[in-house]
Amino acid sequence: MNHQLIALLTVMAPLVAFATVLIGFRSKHTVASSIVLISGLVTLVGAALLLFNGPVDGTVFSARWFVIGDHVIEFGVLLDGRTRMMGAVVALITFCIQIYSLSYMSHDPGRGRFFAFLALFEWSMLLFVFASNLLQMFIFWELVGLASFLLIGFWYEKPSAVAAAKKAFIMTRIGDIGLFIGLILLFQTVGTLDVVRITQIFAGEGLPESIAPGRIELIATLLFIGVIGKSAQFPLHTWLPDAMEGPTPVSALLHSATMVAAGVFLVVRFHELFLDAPGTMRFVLIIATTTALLSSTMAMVARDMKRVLAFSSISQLGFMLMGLAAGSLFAGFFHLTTHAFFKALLFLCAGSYIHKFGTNDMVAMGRAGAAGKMKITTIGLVVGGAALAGIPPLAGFFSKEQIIGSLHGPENLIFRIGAYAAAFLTAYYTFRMVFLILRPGIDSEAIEEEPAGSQHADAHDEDHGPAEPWQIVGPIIALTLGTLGAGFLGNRIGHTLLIEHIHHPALAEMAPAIVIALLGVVLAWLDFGRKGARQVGFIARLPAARTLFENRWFIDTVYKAVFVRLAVGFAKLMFGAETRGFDGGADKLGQGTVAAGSQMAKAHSGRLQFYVGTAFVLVAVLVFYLGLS
Amino acid sequence: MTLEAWILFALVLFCIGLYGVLARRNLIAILIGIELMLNAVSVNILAFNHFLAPDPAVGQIIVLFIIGLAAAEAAIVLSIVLTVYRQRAAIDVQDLKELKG
Amino acid sequence: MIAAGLVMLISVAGAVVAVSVKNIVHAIFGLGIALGGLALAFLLLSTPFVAAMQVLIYIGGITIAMIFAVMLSSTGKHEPGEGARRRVLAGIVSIVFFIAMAWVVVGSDFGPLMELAPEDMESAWSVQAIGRALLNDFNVAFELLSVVLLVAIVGAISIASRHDEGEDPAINEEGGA
Amino acid sequence: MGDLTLFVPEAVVLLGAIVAFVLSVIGSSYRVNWIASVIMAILGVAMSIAWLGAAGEPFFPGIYRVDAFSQLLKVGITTGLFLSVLIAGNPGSVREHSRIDFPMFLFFSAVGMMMMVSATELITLYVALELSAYGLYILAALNKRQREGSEAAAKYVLFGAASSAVTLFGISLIFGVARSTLLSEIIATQPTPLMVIGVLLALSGVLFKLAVFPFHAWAPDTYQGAPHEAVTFIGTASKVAAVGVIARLLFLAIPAHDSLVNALLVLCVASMTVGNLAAIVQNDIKRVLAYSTVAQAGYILIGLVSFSSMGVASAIYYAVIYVPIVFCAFLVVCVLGADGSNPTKSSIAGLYQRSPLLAATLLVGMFGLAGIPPTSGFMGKWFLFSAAIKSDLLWLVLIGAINATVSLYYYLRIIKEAYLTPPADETAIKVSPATAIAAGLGMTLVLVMGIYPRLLWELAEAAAKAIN
Repeated sequence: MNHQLIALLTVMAPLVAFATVLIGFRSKHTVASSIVLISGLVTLVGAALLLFNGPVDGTVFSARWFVIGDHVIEFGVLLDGRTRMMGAVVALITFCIQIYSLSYMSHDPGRGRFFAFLALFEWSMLLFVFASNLLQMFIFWELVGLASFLLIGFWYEKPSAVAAAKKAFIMTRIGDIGLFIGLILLFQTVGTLDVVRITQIFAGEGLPESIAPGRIELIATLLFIGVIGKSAQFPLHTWLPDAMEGPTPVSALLHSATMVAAGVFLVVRFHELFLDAPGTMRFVLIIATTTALLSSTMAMVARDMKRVLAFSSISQLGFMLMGLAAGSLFAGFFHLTTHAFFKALLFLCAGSYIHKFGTNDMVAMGRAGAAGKMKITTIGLVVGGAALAGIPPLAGFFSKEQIIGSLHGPENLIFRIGAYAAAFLTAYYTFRMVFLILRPGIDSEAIEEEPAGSQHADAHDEDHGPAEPWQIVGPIIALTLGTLGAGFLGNRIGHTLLIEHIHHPALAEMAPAIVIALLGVVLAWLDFGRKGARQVGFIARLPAARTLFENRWFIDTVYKAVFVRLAVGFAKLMFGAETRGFDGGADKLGQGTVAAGSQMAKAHSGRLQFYVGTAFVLVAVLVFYLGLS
Repeated sequence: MTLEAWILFALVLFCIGLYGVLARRNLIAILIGIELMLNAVSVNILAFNHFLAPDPAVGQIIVLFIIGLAAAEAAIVLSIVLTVYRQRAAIDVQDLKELKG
Repeated sequence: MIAAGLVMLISVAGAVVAVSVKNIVHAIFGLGIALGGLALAFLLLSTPFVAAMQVLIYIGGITIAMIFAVMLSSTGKHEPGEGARRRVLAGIVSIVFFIAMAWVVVGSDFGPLMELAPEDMESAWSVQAIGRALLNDFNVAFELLSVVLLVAIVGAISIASRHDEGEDPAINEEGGA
Repeated sequence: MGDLTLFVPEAVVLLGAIVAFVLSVIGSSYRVNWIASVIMAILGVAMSIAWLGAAGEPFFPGIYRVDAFSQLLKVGITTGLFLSVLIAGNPGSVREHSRIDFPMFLFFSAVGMMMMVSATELITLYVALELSAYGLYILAALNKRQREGSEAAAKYVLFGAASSAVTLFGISLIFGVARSTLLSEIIATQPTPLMVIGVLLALSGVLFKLAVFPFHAWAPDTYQGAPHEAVTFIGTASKVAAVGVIARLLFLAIPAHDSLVNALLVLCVASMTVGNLAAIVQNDIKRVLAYSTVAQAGYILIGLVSFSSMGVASAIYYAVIYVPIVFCAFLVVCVLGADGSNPTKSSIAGLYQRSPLLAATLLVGMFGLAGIPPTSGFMGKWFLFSAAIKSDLLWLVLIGAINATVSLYYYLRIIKEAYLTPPADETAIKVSPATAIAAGLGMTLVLVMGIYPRLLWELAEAAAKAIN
């Protein structure tokens, strides 16, 4: 088979499955899930063939999409090291999660729809990854957002799920403004949207001389704003923890290989461009380090297992961007790959526990005896946790080591320290999670009250049948093996990315990171793990810090306050007369506006003439303006 | 009389009409204002025509069209006024405030 | 000169009456006076045919239609008066608009345009010239105007028609409540 | 006289009006009238498409031009007409005893619009504009709920008459300076300040039709009070025609005058912002759509004020794709409001359970308006914003994009109601075959033009070249 055909089958199989299921088999659940699974398998095999039968570089399939001025915009599938690697990861993780969902969603009345959305999600992500053109990338970037909106809001009976879905969609769209403008600007600057061309141009050949100073910085910054939204970086990170409202397989997918990975992949994709914008890279580094630290602290106090994992995702995404911003494509991309494995693994384990015990609360899981009942899941949890904490020789260790290694030099000292600090916190909160679940303390004070976050242990997630059916165990085992092995694939990945020299740090260089990770684990053991531990983190003894962390640094609160003020002020200013009868919905934003509006409504009766008069005054003003100039 | 004088005269008429549109509550009175505005335009065009135009027929034709359109418009407005009256037993523009968000 | 001044005075006076008196019939009279004054103005601007049309269609048609409408919609009560606030606001808007436009008109120089003005073209002013133009350059607009008039008449009938058959009394009652 | 066959598309639509008129006069049943109208409207669309490549002047030179520009817009107008006629087949919010007249006014108004975009002489243009406007005024008055209908029509007609008086005043100034009503001769005249102001005033009447701030205030009330079927037509076809006329008028004065562009920039920004923010707090779906129209008019102005060939092309493209997008939204309004009432957010709740087809149509419409790929609304915005950036209006694009995000808020809320809120009344909604076809057609058009923008974009580029 030639590559063209394989590539086409790989990217289009999920779409076919999505369309077939949605049109014909929405309510025939078994057929629907089978179709989606088959498509997932086709994609997986195709992606693997593409990965191992390389190197094929360049656009293998392209169609003329439309012409704008003199520029031809093409729609195509681009194969190169980055897309083949990423595509394979996406296909593998998605397939695991599809199998897992067979059991996890087996009693959900809407699972036909669920599988259709999964296929849509995979398709969007694949075409985003394989896009040969920036506009195509953007469209599928948006579709990824749309699909995740549908999946997060899948349990629409839950108001919190709906609110979370909307928040995710709108927050990421804020970032998309930047990306959208950035890509139009890029188009105007270099005159092409072709990914290969752009990469070539910024890799050193043929950058037009006449570019205004700072233009590339501006473009890179705008693109990065899109990444901030998509990859949940500070200050737009607040949607990701809420996105936990969706079914757990969705979280697993969202946090590992799709959605949030899209943002990082965009930087990977245009790394050459970013390298040409050193100012922006500095900015990226600052944002990424801030995010990594900030969200680690939030993870230290969360009780909801999925939330801990969500905060850790934000933090790990920060790590990836740090590596990329420090200039190392390999470090960032390597971590993206390994993280996909262990984060998907951790989420699947979390889902497995939630499914069994009907709660998201780690303490409650521990007390219910999670450790004893579910052997394989527990092994998965420990392996995944160790990988996340950066314990050698697991996947996370090597990639994190690469990132820290890329932050060399005195100018990066502060970021290096930040990375070490974040790594320490990561190890701590990860093993806090592990110990809380595996070694429930008898006199654990942590069970004072149920934190708000764990209330919605999904009504759907109840104890059905055997705790570990094959559909759940299979993917967990697969991903555990992946997590064990992925760390050693560094050379292979580097080779695929066409990177000649990979720096293999010596033991002395690795020592600080190992020590720090172990320190984190030890501290977690002291606080939570050892026999007779009170299971109260050291943070809990610092009330100020605890409040700060538990309220997520009050960022959400500030947003709410600021936006309500703005909206009310604006409504008072302009739309008093026109705002009545608004039901407010879930937002305070509306309520303030209504209050202001109904006050003003009385002032403007006989509005026809009021508006005609206003129009005439404004026309007169324009006439003055035109007459003056 | 100069061209400026005629144009200013037309402008005065236009603004008197505008005042009528903005100030009056009776719908028919508002229509009167609109008719005055249209007539002001006619004056303007004929003045330009008289002083400047190379083909004087054109200006006259524009005015004839305006008169015709004004008649048609008046027919529609008046019929709408009648339906308003039937529904509300008044043709006061201040009664027209039921449509709102 | 004097004639023109007088004509302008009549028109403006009529217009002022039309927009200010409370009684709507008197206002229509005011409009009639203003329109008559304008017909005279059109004569002064050497367009007798348009002046005749003005008298026929405007004074003879539109104002009469208005009077009919007033009679059909008479509430028998006193006309609603306008509050001072309305008048002041309306006055301000009108004056602002007037100043803006007058400023532009006074500021522009018509001299160059005047120089281009043609010599006397008596024939072009004739009714024949109008007829010719209507059948040449303006024939599309002319045909279209007849369509407009048709639409307006049919539309006016359609809008104003009642349904005496009582097809859906429920809606009528609700609407007419 | 030129080649009269160039006039065929308009003639077909005019014939449709006459057929509807005759059928209404002889008192045939509404069903017959409607079927005849649908057939004539299909013919109108077919003829417009068949005459897409036509170019020339069917009448005396300089009066009326048929070219790529006018023909593309005519396709948009006839499509709007066809869809509006199609949806008028169900018992809707038009009052019973005037229903028989309803298609006639749609057709007459459409004739006016089609002639508007071809007219190259100010008086012809103005008369055509008034023909289309009068048709719309009448349509707006025919609501079943006469109290609301008459109020809507009164506001619409009075606001419209005042702005058309301003337009005429502008035309008189243009005529005075250029001493001709032929656009070709006006363009050749050196624009003086008086003429630029004339163009500004003349534009105001068309900006009124497009519902651009500050000429937008009629839109919410008229949308709310007029029959749904009439608003469907007002919201689709008339926008296309207005965009065409604005593009033509702008070319009269802009080359020499930046300040007119600046003035329009202000209106553009104000339209987007006012429309979107006001739409957030509306409860009546038709009012939401009215304010969203104001915002969309702002987006379209982005293309026009970019004042490049690409800008005009993008505005035309947007105007044409806008027809099926808005139609998708109004189709749902028409079906839900079949008893004459206006759908609100609560009556739209749970639409998905009651009729998946309608919910899907609504979804496509809302995503189109919000500009989410793969709908054509996204491609439209992409073209508009690209054009603006090409003209160095980065800040304008930024404002536009922020506005697009704000608008997402209320579009998503409608979707949320339709899909995620349980319905108060669970009875399934019966969708007539004609409506189902209309829904399918609308959705197909939105998606196809989004996924495959090439054909329409090439036509739009040709149109923009033709007007230059």
